[in-house]
Amino acid sequence: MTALANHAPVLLIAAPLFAAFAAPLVGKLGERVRMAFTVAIMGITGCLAGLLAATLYAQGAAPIVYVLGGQIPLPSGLAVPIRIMLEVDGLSAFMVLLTALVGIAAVCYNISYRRGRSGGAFYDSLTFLLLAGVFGLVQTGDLFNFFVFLEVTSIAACALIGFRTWRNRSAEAAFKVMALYTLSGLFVLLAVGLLYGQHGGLNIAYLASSVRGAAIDRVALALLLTGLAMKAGAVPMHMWAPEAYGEAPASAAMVLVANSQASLYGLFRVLFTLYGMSIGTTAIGWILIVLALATIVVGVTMALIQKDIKRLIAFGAVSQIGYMLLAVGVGFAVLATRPAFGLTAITGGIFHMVNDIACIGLLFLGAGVIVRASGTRDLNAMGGLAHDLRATTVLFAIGAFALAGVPPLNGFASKLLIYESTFQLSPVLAVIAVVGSIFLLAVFLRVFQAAFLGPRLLRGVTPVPVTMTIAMAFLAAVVIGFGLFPGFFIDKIVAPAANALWQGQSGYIAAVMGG
Amino acid sequence: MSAVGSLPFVVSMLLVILGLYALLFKRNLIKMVIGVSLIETGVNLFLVTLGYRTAGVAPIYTYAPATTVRVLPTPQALTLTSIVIGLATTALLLSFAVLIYRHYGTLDVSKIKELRG
Amino acid sequence: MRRALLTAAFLLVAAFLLFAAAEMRPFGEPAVSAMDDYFIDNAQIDVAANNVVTAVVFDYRGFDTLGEATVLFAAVVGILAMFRRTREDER
Amino acid sequence: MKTEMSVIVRTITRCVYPLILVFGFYVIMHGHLTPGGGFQGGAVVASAFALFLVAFGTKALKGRLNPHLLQSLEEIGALAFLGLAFLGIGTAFFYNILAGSGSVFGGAVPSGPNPGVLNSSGTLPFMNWAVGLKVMAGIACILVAMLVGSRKEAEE
Amino acid sequence: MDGISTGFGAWNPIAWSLLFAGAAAIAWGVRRFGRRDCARGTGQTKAFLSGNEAPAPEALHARGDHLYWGMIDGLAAYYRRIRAVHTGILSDYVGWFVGVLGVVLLVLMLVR
Repeated sequence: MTALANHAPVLLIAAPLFAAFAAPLVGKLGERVRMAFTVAIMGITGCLAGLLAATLYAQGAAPIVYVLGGQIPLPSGLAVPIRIMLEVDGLSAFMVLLTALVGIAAVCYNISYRRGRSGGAFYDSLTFLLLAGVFGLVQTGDLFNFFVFLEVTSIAACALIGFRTWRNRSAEAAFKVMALYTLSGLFVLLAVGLLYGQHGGLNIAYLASSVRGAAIDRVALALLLTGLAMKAGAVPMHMWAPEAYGEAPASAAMVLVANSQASLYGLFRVLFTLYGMSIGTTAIGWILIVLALATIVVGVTMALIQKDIKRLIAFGAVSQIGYMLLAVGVGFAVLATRPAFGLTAITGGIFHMVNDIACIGLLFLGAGVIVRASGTRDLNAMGGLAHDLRATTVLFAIGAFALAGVPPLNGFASKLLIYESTFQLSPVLAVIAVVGSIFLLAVFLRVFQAAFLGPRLLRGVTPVPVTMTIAMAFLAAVVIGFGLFPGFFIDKIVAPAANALWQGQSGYIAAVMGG
Repeated sequence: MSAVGSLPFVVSMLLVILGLYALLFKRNLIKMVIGVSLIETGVNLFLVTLGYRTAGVAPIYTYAPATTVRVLPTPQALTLTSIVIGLATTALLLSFAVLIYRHYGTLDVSKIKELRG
Repeated sequence: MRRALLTAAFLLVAAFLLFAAAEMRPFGEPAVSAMDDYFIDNAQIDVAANNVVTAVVFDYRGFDTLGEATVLFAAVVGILAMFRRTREDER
Repeated sequence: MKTEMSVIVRTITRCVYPLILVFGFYVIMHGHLTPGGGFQGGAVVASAFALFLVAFGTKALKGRLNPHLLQSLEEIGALAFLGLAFLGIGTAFFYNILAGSGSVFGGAVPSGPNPGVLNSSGTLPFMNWAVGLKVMAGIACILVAMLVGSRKEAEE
Repeated sequence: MDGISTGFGAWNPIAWSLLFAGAAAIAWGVRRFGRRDCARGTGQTKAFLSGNEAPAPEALHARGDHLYWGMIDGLAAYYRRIRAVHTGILSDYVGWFVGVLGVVLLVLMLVR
């Protein structure tokens, strides 16, 4: 058990990789065998994620360092770490749990979502590649390794976006997203090269201990910040996001949102851990805040006028990214003076990540059910689906209201933290955030009325397979649980993550460099 | 003190800028793919120039000359990795371009905008 | 108007990139090379390999190579999925 | 529509094809001694496949290079690489368990410039072979898939 | 009781839910006073369109576009601009990226 716990970080990446490599071979044995295989591997991965998180929380604040191919982080008499390391602190453990949650829901949904469709083995393989990439992204402690996993997620994500090859829009979206992902990845790589050339190392902890805010460090920070913000989908670099989420199959769209949040995690890691206080935090914090406000406003207003249901939900997802950026931007802007509401804001932002992925995932899965059952994506052609899809109606309503921040669901808990902490920096921020939430509620009331309520308009609606309902019920249970017991979950999993950002830099460095 | 200063870095950055120009101002998908791979090449060149030591030889001991100055191995490893990643990216982009041409019958980026508004 | 703004932003970014490149330490004189010196000195002892680059690629930084192999695998699977035969009934 | 090139190209291809293969395998095998390695050698071998495709066209593919076989080969290479990385799990993932252990490829090398010992550097040669197999199969698979795919829509 | 305090306010979902349940119970109790047989089966339940024959319920369904058309119409100027920004052209997307990168570079160079 303890040996397993010691190797949990790398096994968490290796298990999905094994599933991805083996899925096409296993698929030759038949579809059912492949389904069982994917479910088994995903179960193992979920257990590993829980084990890793439990180990970390048990040992307190100190991060877990896993050296690949060696025993000790720093050979004696050396000032630079030479091997790649995985470094798991509170935030990484939080993201790992979030990714495992998404993966379990996606695999459970796929069982009947992909049955009888072409290229099922490819689909499973790509899904596991994307999950493995996200797991690596949130755990790695090496900057170049971070770039490599960024590219893994980019390629797997774009192959999933273009998976419906008979739709011309899928190919269009896949090409655009691939070009933009590659661009952001290459600029991140350029920043890595600049940092390596100046400091002669690639380990995040080592770079954090040697970055001083010289001109080259500033250029590298700008490249990293912009590239990761684009991959997270911040306005005005968000235009790829609705196309990606809207064109990808439903379960893939949910994992894509997790991928965006993982690049958001990378942004936070770069800002708080790699650079910390070395460059004026107020200015950078306000850059994030401005991006976040634009994201909230543009996201909800564009969602209001969409006719394609998946594209509408995608714009909702874009607006939610804004809330996390806003909260953490506020936290970073006040990092110099460290008032109490900064930590509250970061807590709210981090807590909103898991709430957002649960709600958005629920909505995307529900949209997948709707599109599959009604055969159309056009909101104007729908109506009265509640007569046929009773369970989906209830679950979709839970997700929509939770995302819009209706108490007592989980969206309200995290948004309350965000409102009341951002209010103390500047009331305007809280006002815009609240108005955005109200708009979002209006958007989802529109979807609900147009799609579910009213007389039965669509005949011959195909029934929903049970596993898809199970996946949605799982996410709905998460939504309600996090909504009814926010204090418990904040204490257990969110507070360590927020502290890792708020004052974890020295511990993160010390875990590798010693002293 | 080396004679060239930091000129090689500037040259590789010029490649990056050329690729960015192609992405911004060219309207043909294939030319945009070429722009992406130009940026890629520039970044790889930048990485590999980072590793050079004046009068250094490749860090390989088989029948190596007696000199003790060897260039840094890490940038070469990083460049190898990013070259393969670039290959994969370009191949996928080109296959998407094939699909787009199959559906739209054109490669003009300003005509491929069904997803908007 | 938009084109002028775009050109201005492009020139700004280009200027900053060139500035960063010119700010780098001179070519051929690495500022910090402790990690690479360790590789050059100990590759024959740790890995027993003559080719230090291969030692770095497959041993010291082997995890990057795994990720790189994963990227290639993802591209192959993606391309095969792009050109697969699709059923009529799923369209 | 003409699918294959002139007789000169085909003859030269027949002559050069085995040489390219041999050179690629040499680069893979000596990856831990001389410049090169799994990726480079695999790319060389894949370039031989590319030359074959260019010279003889896709018709010659029938029964020779079938994408599913190539894909299975690539998956086997990837799994082998992952397994080799798992060998060292006793100490740590990617720990080079064979290096200097006297067993196969476990020979020690004299420090400093030397003629090179083929039987050295532990798991590296195996990893070279795994990655070489993976890269040659992968790139060939990409070539065939894109060629056949674009050819198919040309016929439509 | 489980809850969170933001240092500025507090939120306790359990208490809120109990309160909500109580309010719902009261509402239900009030509703029970109503008469079941009111207007059942009479013409009062039909939609009264100034004496005209009411169309079929399918025709009366408020579809997606029918909601908030007033607000969207009021924001027409904003929506014209924001939709013009969302051209589906890849070059423009790259242009936005380059623009933001330029601004961020400028800001980071100017701050001390």
